[in-house]
Parts: sequence; C-alpha cells; structure tokens
Amino acid sequence: MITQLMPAMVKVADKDVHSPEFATLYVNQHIDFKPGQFVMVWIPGVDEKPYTISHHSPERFGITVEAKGLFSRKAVSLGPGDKIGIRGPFGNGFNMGIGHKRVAVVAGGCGMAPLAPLVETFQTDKGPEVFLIQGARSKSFLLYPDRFAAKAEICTDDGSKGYKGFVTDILVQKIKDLSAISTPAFDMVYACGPEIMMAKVFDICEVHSIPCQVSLERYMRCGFGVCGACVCGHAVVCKDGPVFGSKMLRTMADFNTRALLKTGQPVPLNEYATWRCQ
Amino acid sequence: MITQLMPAMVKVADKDVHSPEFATLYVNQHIDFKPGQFVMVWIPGVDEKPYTISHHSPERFGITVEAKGLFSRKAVSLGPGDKIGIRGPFGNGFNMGIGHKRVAVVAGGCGMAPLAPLVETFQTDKGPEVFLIQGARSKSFLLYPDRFAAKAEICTDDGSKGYKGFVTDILVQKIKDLSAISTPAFDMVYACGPEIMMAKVFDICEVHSIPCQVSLERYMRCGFGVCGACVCGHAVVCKDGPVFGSKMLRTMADFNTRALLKTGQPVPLNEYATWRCQ
Amino acid sequence: MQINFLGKNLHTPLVLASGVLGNNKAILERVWENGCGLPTMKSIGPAPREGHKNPTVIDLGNGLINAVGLPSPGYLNMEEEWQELSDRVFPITASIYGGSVEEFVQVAAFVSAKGPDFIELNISCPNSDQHGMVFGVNAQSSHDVVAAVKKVIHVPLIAKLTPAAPDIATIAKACEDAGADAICAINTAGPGMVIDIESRSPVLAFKKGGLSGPMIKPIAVRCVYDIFRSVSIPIIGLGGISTGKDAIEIIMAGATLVGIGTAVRYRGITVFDKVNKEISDWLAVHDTSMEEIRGAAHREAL
Amino acid sequence: MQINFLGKNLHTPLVLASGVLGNNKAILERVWENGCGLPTMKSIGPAPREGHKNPTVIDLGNGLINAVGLPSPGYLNMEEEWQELSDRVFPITASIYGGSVEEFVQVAAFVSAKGPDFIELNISCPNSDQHGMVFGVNAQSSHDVVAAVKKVIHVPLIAKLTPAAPDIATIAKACEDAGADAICAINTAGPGMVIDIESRSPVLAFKKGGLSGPMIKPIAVRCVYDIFRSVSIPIIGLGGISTGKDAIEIIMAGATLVGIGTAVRYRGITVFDKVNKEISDWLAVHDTSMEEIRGAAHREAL
Ligand SMILES: Cc1cc2nc3c(=O)[nH]c(=O)nc-3n(C[C@H](O)[C@H](O)[C@H](O)COP(=O)(O)OP(=O)(O)OC[C@H]3O[C@@H](n4cnc5c(N)ncnc54)[C@H](O)[C@@H]3O)c2cc1C
Ligand SMILES: Cc1cc2nc3c(=O)[nH]c(=O)nc-3n(C[C@H](O)[C@H](O)[C@H](O)COP(=O)(O)OP(=O)(O)OC[C@H]3O[C@@H](n4cnc5c(N)ncnc54)[C@H](O)[C@@H]3O)c2cc1C
Ligand SMILES: Cc1cc2nc3c(=O)[nH]c(=O)nc-3n(C[C@H](O)[C@H](O)[C@H](O)COP(=O)(O)O)c2cc1C
Ligand SMILES: Cc1cc2nc3c(=O)[nH]c(=O)nc-3n(C[C@H](O)[C@H](O)[C@H](O)COP(=O)(O)O)c2cc1C
Ligand code: FES
Ligand code: FES
Repeated sequence: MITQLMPAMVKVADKDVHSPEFATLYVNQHIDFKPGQFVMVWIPGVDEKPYTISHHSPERFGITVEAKGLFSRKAVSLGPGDKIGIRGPFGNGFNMGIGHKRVAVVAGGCGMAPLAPLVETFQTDKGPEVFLIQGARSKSFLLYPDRFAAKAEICTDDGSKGYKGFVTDILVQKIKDLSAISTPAFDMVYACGPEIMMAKVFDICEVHSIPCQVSLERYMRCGFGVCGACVCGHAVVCKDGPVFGSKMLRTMADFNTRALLKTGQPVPLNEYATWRCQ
Repeated sequence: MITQLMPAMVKVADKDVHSPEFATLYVNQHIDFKPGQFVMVWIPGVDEKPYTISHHSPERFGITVEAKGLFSRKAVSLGPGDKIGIRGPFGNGFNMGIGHKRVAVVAGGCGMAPLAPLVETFQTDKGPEVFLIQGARSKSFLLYPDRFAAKAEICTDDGSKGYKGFVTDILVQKIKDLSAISTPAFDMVYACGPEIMMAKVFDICEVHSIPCQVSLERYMRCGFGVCGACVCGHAVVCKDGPVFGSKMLRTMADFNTRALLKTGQPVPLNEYATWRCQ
Repeated sequence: MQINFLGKNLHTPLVLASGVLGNNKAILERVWENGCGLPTMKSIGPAPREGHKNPTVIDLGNGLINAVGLPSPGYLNMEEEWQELSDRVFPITASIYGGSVEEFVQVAAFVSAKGPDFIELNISCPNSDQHGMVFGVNAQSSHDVVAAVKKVIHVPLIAKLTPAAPDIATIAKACEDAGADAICAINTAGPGMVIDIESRSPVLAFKKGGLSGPMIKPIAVRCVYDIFRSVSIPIIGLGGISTGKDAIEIIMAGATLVGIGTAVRYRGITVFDKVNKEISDWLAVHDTSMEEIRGAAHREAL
Repeated sequence: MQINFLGKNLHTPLVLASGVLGNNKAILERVWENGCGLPTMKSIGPAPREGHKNPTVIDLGNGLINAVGLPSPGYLNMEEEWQELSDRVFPITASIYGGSVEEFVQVAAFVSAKGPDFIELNISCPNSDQHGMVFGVNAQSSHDVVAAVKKVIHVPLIAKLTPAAPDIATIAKACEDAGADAICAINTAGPGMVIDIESRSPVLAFKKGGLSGPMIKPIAVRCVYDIFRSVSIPIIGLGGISTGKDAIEIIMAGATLVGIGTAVRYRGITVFDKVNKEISDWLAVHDTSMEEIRGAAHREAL
C-alpha cells in the first residue's frame, strides 16, 4: 500500500516513451489522488525526488519524467519490472471550483504533467469548457499530443509546431476575444511551467481580474512541511502548495524571485536554475 | 477514557461501606466489561494492584476492596472526590456459555466480588437458574447480603449466619440432591474464593463430571501477559485468566500448590500467603 | 500566556524547534503570528554544506527519522537573511554548530553581531560524522565549548543537548557552570535506522537518522526531569510535544518553555495556537498557572 | 526453519527475550511449543530482590515502559526451577546480572553448573541504580566482565548490550575480544518517563523506565547494523520485533537469531508461530533464504 510514510517499493508496470527526453512510468497500484498532487519517488542508491501524478485511474497511476539530471535520467532509463519506492500523495492539488463555466489551462513544457489529469477531470465531469494552451521548446517536447478530447492551442519556441512564440501571447489574445462576449473571460486560469511563465500568467490574470492557480517547483526533502527546504516566502510549497491561488501569490515574497539552494541559501531564480544544472 | 494504556485518573464518586473491612468504591465512567475481568488500581505514591470489577452499568462501575495490607487499607480509606488511577479492563472473564439450564455459583469471602456481576447477568437475561452458595469467616464478612433477586445458601466459619461450615459441603449436598432429578446436576459451577476452596470445588466437579470455572489470584505487575509475575504453571493468570476452566486446571501444574513471590521465586501456596501478610 | 524568558517578553511559551521550516524571515514570522513565542532558526554552520542526499526525512507514523545532514549556507553567506530579519517585530534564536571549539567561537561571534535575541549551541546533532554530537556526550567538551562561546557573544546562550549522553544531567550542569543561560533538551534520539526489505537497503541515504516526534516523548520528559534536578537555569523542553497535555507534562518535569518540531507535521503550522489554547484551557479547568505546575512532578505525590 | 546456533540445533530462529514471562519451566516450555527456538530466562541476580513497587510496566500503545527492577529469587534460591528444568526437551539461555565483576563471576559459575545451554550476561539493564548498565556503556568494563565470566563457565556466552552506549559497536567488539560467543542487542532504550498530569506524578514507582516494543525498532535495527560491521560472532537482534517483516529487517541488518519480548503483549504467546510463518512465507515469495538475506542491507543497493 502506498502511504505518506515509508516508501513502498512498487514495480514499474509499463512505460511510454514520448521522446528521447520524456517518458511516463506506470504503476499498477491504487493511490489517493487529486489533480496537482505529487509523490516522492525513490531509486535506492540514487536519490529521491518529487514528481507530479500525471496519469490516474483507480487501479493505476503514472508519472512523466523529463530527463534532465542524474536522477531523472536514471528514472527515464527504468522499464517494466524495475522497482521504485513511492510515498505520497503529497500537496494540496488544484482547487477545481464549483460551477465554473469556462477555464483556461496553460502548460509550459513538463508543466503539462500536473495539468493533464485536471483537464481530463474537467472534460469528463460535465465540467467547464476548457481552453488549453500548450507550449514547449519544440515539437518533440510537446507532451501527450493525442491525450485530450478537445484540441489544444499549441505553441513552440522554434515554431516547429503551431504558433511560434509564448503561451502567454495566446492567453492574452484569447482573453481579449472572449471579453467581447462575456466577463470574466475565464472563471479560472490554471498554469504550470517555468516560474517566469507562471508569473506572467499571474500578471495577465491580475490585470484582467481573473483568478488563477499555479503549481510551483522547489527543491524538496520531506514533502510534508517540516524540513523547510521548499519554503517560498511565507509558503511551504510541499504542504501549502504546490498549487497556489492569486490571493496567496500576491503576498508571496519569493514568487518568481528567489528559491532556496540545497544549503538553504536563498538565491535569485536564475542562480537556482544554474545550480540545478551542475 | 479508561483504557489498557496509561492509568486514567478518575474521581471516586460514591462509597459503600459494607463493614469495617469491606468497602465498594464507585466511579462514574464507562468501562468495557465482562464479568470476571479486573482493573489495575493505582494510588500515586502508594502502589498499584488488581481489583475485580464488582459492579457495572453502562455509565458506572465499582470495585470492592477488603482492607488487608497497606494498599487495600489505603483504598478503603478513600472517599468521594478522591482520585485513583485506573487501567483496564484486563483478563478473560467468565465464559457464560449458551443454553445453560442450571448453574452453581460458589463464593468464598471476597470471592463474591467477581461472581456478583455474573449472577446479576444470569438473573436478568432469561439466563439459567442460579444456585448461589456464599461463605465467609463470619456474618459481617458476607458481601452484598441484599444484592440478588434469588436468595443464597449462606455459610460461615463461626456459624454466625447460616450453615456453620464450608461452602463445599453445601455444594456436594446440592449435587447429590439434584442428581436424583437430572444429570448433570449443574451445567457449570463457577467459583471464587481461597484457592484451597476452589481446588476442592474443582475436585468435586471432576468426580461428578461437571465442568467448572474458577478465578485465580496471583501477584501482578503488568496485567497484560508480559512480565511473568503472575504465571501459574503454563498459564499466565492476568491474560489467559484470571478465569480458568476444568480442562486448563487439569494440566495446570501450580494450581493449588505454588505461587510466585515478588522475587519470582515459586513457593508453596501457604508460604505465599505468609509473605502477603508481612 | 505571556512569559518572560531571560529578560525578553515572549507572547507565548512555545518555541519552534531548530531545523524545522528553515531560517527565512517570512516563514519565521508566520510561525510567530501563529502562536510561537520564539522561533529558532535552522542551525548555522562554519561553511556551506548541502546536507545529505535524499531520502533525508521519513515519517514513521508516530514520529520522524531524519538525516538532513546539517545543510547550511555557512555563516558568511547569510547577509540577505540578516538584512531582512533586522527590522523584524518578533524574537529569534539563532542556532549554530561547528566542528571544533574554534569553529563554534568563530560562527558565534559573527552571528552574535547580527542581533539575534538568543544563540543556541547545537552540540547535539547526530546527523553528521564530524559535527556537533561529539561535544554533547561529554561533560568536559560541553563545558569547553560553552565557556569559549560565552566570552564572544553578547546575547544569552542556550545549550542544546542530546539524549545520547550517558548522563544528560551532568552535561547540563557542566554547561551551566560554563555560563550557559538556559538548556534546550532534547535534540533527536537514537540514532535509528529503517531498512526497506524489498530493496534490502536503508531508506535514508545517510543510512542512520535521528528520531523525533511522539515516540521520543518519554525520553524527552525523562531528560528534562533529570536536568531540572541538576541546574537552576531555565529549560526549553522539547521532543515529541504535540498537544497541550504533552506541554503540561514536560512543564511538570521542569520545562519553562516548550519546543515543537515534528508536531508541525501532524497538526500543521497552526499547532502553536492549538497547543496554547489547550494549555490555557487545562490551566483554567485546574485553576492553576504555568508557574505553579513547573517541576510539579518533583514534589511528593499526593 | 531449523537453525544451528553456536553448535545447538534450534527448531526456529526466534528467541524469547529475557524478563518476559519469567523463568518457570511450564511457561518456557509452552513458549517453545509455540514456535520459540530459544527461550531466555528472566535475569538471575546475586541476591534475592523484590524489584520495584508498582506501577512497573505500562503500555504506551506503541511499546512499553518498564521499571520492574530486576526482581530475582537470587541464584542460590532456584533449586526447584533447575530441578524441573533438568529433564527439559528444549534449549534455554540463562540470563544473569551482578553489581560487580565478582558477583557476575559468582552467579555465572553457579548457574553454568546447572546446565543451561547458553549464558547471557545482562550488562545493560537500566532499571536499577546499582546493577548492570554501568558495565554496558563502557568498553573496558564490558571486556572485563566478559573475560572474567568466560573463564568460569562451560557453555557459550552471550553479551547483551544496551543502546545507551555511546558507541555500541565498540562495546560489541570489546565483548568479542574478551571471548563472547554471541551478542544480543538490544535491551530496553531510553530510559524514559511518563508523568500523569492529573496527579502530577511519574507513573512508574521507580519514576524512569526502559522503553521496548515498536517505538524502539529503528534503534534496534541501527544497533544490529553497527554491531554487524564490527564483530564476526553471531547477533541475536531484538527490540520492537513484532512481525515477520520486522524480523526480516533486523536479519538484513545482520541478526542471526531474532528476539521477541513486547510483541507477546500485542500478538499473544502465539506470536512466535505467527512470525515464523510470516518469515517463511516472505522467504518463499522472494525465493530466498535466511542465510542469503543476513546482512543484506550492508551490500550496495541495486
Ligand atoms: C511538486 C513537484 C512536482 C514535480 N513534478 C515533476 C514531473 O512531473 N516531471 C518532472 O520531470 N519533474 C518534476 N519535478 C522536478 C523533479 O523533481 C526534479 O527536480 C527533476 O526531475 C530534475 O531532477 P534531476 O535530479 O534529474 O536533475 P538535477 O540534477 O536536479 O538538475 C539538472 C537539470 O535540471 C534542470 N532543472 C531542474 N530543476 C530546475 C529548476 N527549478 N529550474 C531550472 N532548471 C531546472 C536543469 O536545467 C538541469 O538541466 C517536480 C518537482 C516538484 C517540486
Ligand atoms: C485478578 C485479581 C482480582 C482481585 N480482585 C480483588 C477484589 O475484588 N477485592 C480485593 O479486596 N482484592 C482483590 N484482589 C487482591 C488485591 O489485588 C490485593 O492483593 C489485596 O487487596 C491485598 O493487597 P494489599 O497490598 O493491601 O495487601 P498485602 O500487603 O499485599 O498483603 C497483606 C494481607 O493480604 C492478605 N493476602 C493478600 N493476598 C493473599 C493471598 N493470595 N493469599 C493469602 N492471603 C493474602 C494477607 O492475608 C494479608 O492479610 C485481586 C487480585 C487479583 C490478582
Ligand atoms: C527535519 C529535522 C531537522 C532538524 N534540524 C535540526 C537542526 O538543524 N538543529 C538542531 O539543533 N536540531 C534540529 N532538529 C531537532 C529538533 O530541533 C528537535 O530537537 C527534535 O526534532 C525533537 O523535537 P520534536 O520531537 O518536537 O521534533 C531537527 C529535527 C528535524 C525533524
Ligand atoms: C517487562 C520487561 C522485563 C524485562 N526484563 C529483562 C531482564 O530481566 N533482563 C534482560 O536482559 N532484559 C529484560 N528486558 C528487556 C527485553 O529482554 C528486551 O531486550 C527488550 O524489551 C527489547 O525487546 P522487545 O522490544 O521485543 O521487548 C525486559 C523487558 C520488559 C518489557
Ligand atoms: S520539502 Fe520539507 S518542508 Fe517542504
Ligand atoms: S502480571 Fe505481568 S504477566 Fe501477568
């Protein structure tokens, strides 16, 4: 049984290779779940890191990993039969609201992982109309191209598919278009991707008085709000988040400005990224 | 809440003084209960000892204490408002059987304490016909003279009330009388009192092929089957007992022969009694 | 529930345990606003340290096991934090550690100048081979480090002790004699180890880790009880305190302030407000006060 | 699940912990019949001792706290027990304690002549001011008592250690060097204290007590892990073992036999049969053996 206590060693049941960089590992086990929650994934002898639950059904779940560093490359190299340790789920997950009519979902790169189950849930439960904007470096980095019923607005940095440019350009345009018909344009905007992108989404939403929710990423140790590794301003990302709404973001000192290194030192976000690249 | 874990400090709500030696202390708290079970009673700074639950209703219970030594004299001196620590209930309790038609209950002295709730239960639940034999040193040592619906056969060592002699004499006589009408005379004989008395009851029952249950007493520490203080032959009195049936008694090496001192040394029962009198 | 501690007025008697929630102003302020009278910063070391690889903190259900490994930016790399903390409206304790008396002195002198209200010496952390614990299990070395640090700091000194000491009361006395103004007890117990039998490997990357939370409360209560008999300086009692009743228990053992760490896991950051309320409710029902019950378990029963 | 231990064939790898269920033949035999390979007797001392007043043993829910206080008839007053045990069909370990090397030697020599299969030295009991623990926290004194006893006994010697030792691996090595044939770890942890806040008094009459059961398992696993790296003699691992998985865990840390004490409280005397079955089921499912998994946590992961 998977719990928040000791990691449970479970078998990777299946693997989807999306591209050389992305793979989804599936585990045939039940786990409690709300879109936006994450698990701690342990590879004995290597490390333990947080990953969003990107696929979920009552008897199976999956995580999608982008091969970046030592751990994620190791994770992506695993296949059916290999064992990983899982504890969780942790975090608050997205607030899906009640009676939303129209929402926007804005995904940048791997940020699609937490948003995908949210989109699916909205699309099955006579939920709101979902306007999905998905961006990536280039075509091969676009996650889950055929996963959703509704089609998405695509954009890539290099123009290899869809609009060449930023997801935020499309969001602004859409808000403008819709504002002509109805106010607010969206009842909620959900976003996940690079923090700079989420900050832009937040700013856009503030200007148009649309509430939004973003999912943050920080270095994590415990996953349950004790060790302080993931603190961002007055928020504990693993416990109060990873999803934060507009109200919280307005007072969150370190949002889009600082993150803590493993040492606990707060540094500007770009320096944090550099450290993560070592 | 009273549990088997840390003692719960509770107020003595009422006190019945039966005689200079006997008193019942009542506590207005719920406790799970089966006739024959006991609690550990703690008086901070004094000691902790096991006492049978002698009175029980859903919101109240009582223990009857005979002032013998340091602890029990202190207990008998307590009154309403005083606090005692209680943990329990412990032990197995009596097996009340199914479909019994006629049972005998044989009480010697303070042995009436565990048997009284048994008798009451039998008398309310369209239970079996109860033949109650109660003995004591003398009249003033007879517990609960007016407690039961059915009247009891009384005997005292000094003849100050009822038959002058032993409870076992009456039991033998009654079995003889009843054997004329039906076999077995009793479906079960329940006994509690001095161990020598219980041994005699057991022998009588064996001769007449009547099953019996007796409730043993040993020095106790933990009350839940770990420390070994109360071991009697291969039985752990606090946990397997304190009530033992004929089958167990047949192979219980130390029944009516030996008991362990506080040091753990096994000694003949009379020596154990002497030690208890120090 | 105001209380005076070594000359400072605290709005509650509750302390945030060092190493819990880190040392950034915004989060410490939030903890203080939620009923913590005295937040303690994560222990600050002599040099930058990343700590151990994950897993570093595991919840065992009735407590945690952790080997975070004393991560620290290093005392020279915290200008930003001190800057932010300089206009704070709440008191803080800076916790420090070192690998030698010299390192302790170096870090302490520097940190003292940054204006924390108290300095706590972590001579008791079990999660690093070179740091900390070695001092706290020996009376002489505890005395030496406290005496040396005391000379170079200008704020009251708290010595934080480990239950791994064979006789914690002796260590506490040595610290008092060396000039410590208060004792904090206890750091994590054990150490312990949990092995995942499927992968046949210790779960923590560092293999061993310190135990905290409810399962160590009896050890913490015993330590505070022992220390109370041997020193006359105040004690910050912590180790598994999660409820008002737990707090009352350790106060009866002799604690003046009560620390909370792991309970943040089980009851959230609002644990401080909850425990404060539970304490004052209990005191009201029993018509008594913190002062009256402090050390009460040392008086004769009944 | 037969296993050879220091030359004796045991029908299972499970040991009854000393002090649990006492030392009378009938009960030890019952434990053995219920799947315990090696019952250990309650520690035998140099003189009659009644132990402490009650409360002496309290269940904290996830373990016990106890200060029974080493009650013993005294080694000279056990003729009856030895008499009965002389025609036993099961193996036993006699546990002994003393207040000095001389007392240990005296008791050991006498007891050895009574024919137990093994003698265990309890140099680790925290529940008495004068006895036992003092040896187990120091390598030199542990060495001295083991070496002295080894000379006067004719059965294999097991040294039982306390987790209160600052470095249990060093103590174990000292015992091995002095001639110990096996190590038993651990005795109770702590000590701890629980205070009843209503009566404001420690619950145990002796005030402090040793901790046992699930809450100390991480400490036991860590101790066995450390000892396994420092000695080559077999280890009896115990401390909080309640299930087959717990047993597998401590075997992976390095234990050869597995002791059970407190779990008798939580799963009854049949805990031995249950744990044996759980162990062999696990071994079967994983297609492995006790020998193969012993110390497995010391090998490199994956
Ligand atoms: C709540 C949460 C959910 C997450 N969900 C996912 C998920 O679903 N899928 C997934 O692939 N990852 C997810 N992550 C990130 C994941 O935990 C790892 O950080 C990531 O896989 C990189 O780990 P690594 O050890 O392989 O790389 P590291 O060795 O830590 O870093 C090397 C590489 O990581 C990149 N990098 C990592 N983090 C950052 C950052 N913050 N900013 C800029 N660059 C960075 C660097 O550019 C570099 O290429 C999540 C993190 C959090 C906190
Ligand atoms: C399961 C169980 C249930 C019990 N229920 C009750 C109960 O309902 N009411 C009650 O009063 N007691 C009960 N007892 C006995 C009780 O626990 C105490 O042992 C008793 O109250 C005497 O305690 P003390 O400390 O006052 O006397 P001690 O100081 O221990 O002994 C002094 C006196 O005790 C007498 N005595 C005590 N035990 C024995 C014995 N085994 N054999 C001979 N003489 C003995 C001596 O004759 C002497 O007069 C029960 C015991 C057990 C094990
Ligand atoms: C994740 C974690 C990190 C800790 N880091 C430190 C530290 O840096 N310095 C320190 O003195 N104590 C540290 N401790 C110990 C705590 O301050 C506290 O003494 C201990 O956890 C017992 O209290 P608790 O049971 O309330 O958590 C840490 C504890 C935990 C759980
Ligand atoms: C009530 C009790 C009495 C004990 N008495 C002894 C003893 O006499 N000698 C000894 O070596 N250990 C004694 N111990 C310690 C146990 O043998 C064992 O080492 C410890 O309880 C840890 O194992 P466990 O968690 O399985 O109980 C006692 C433990 C308990 C709970
Ligand atoms: S990861 Fe530990 S507090 Fe968030
Ligand atoms: S009193 Fe401890 S085993 Fe019965």
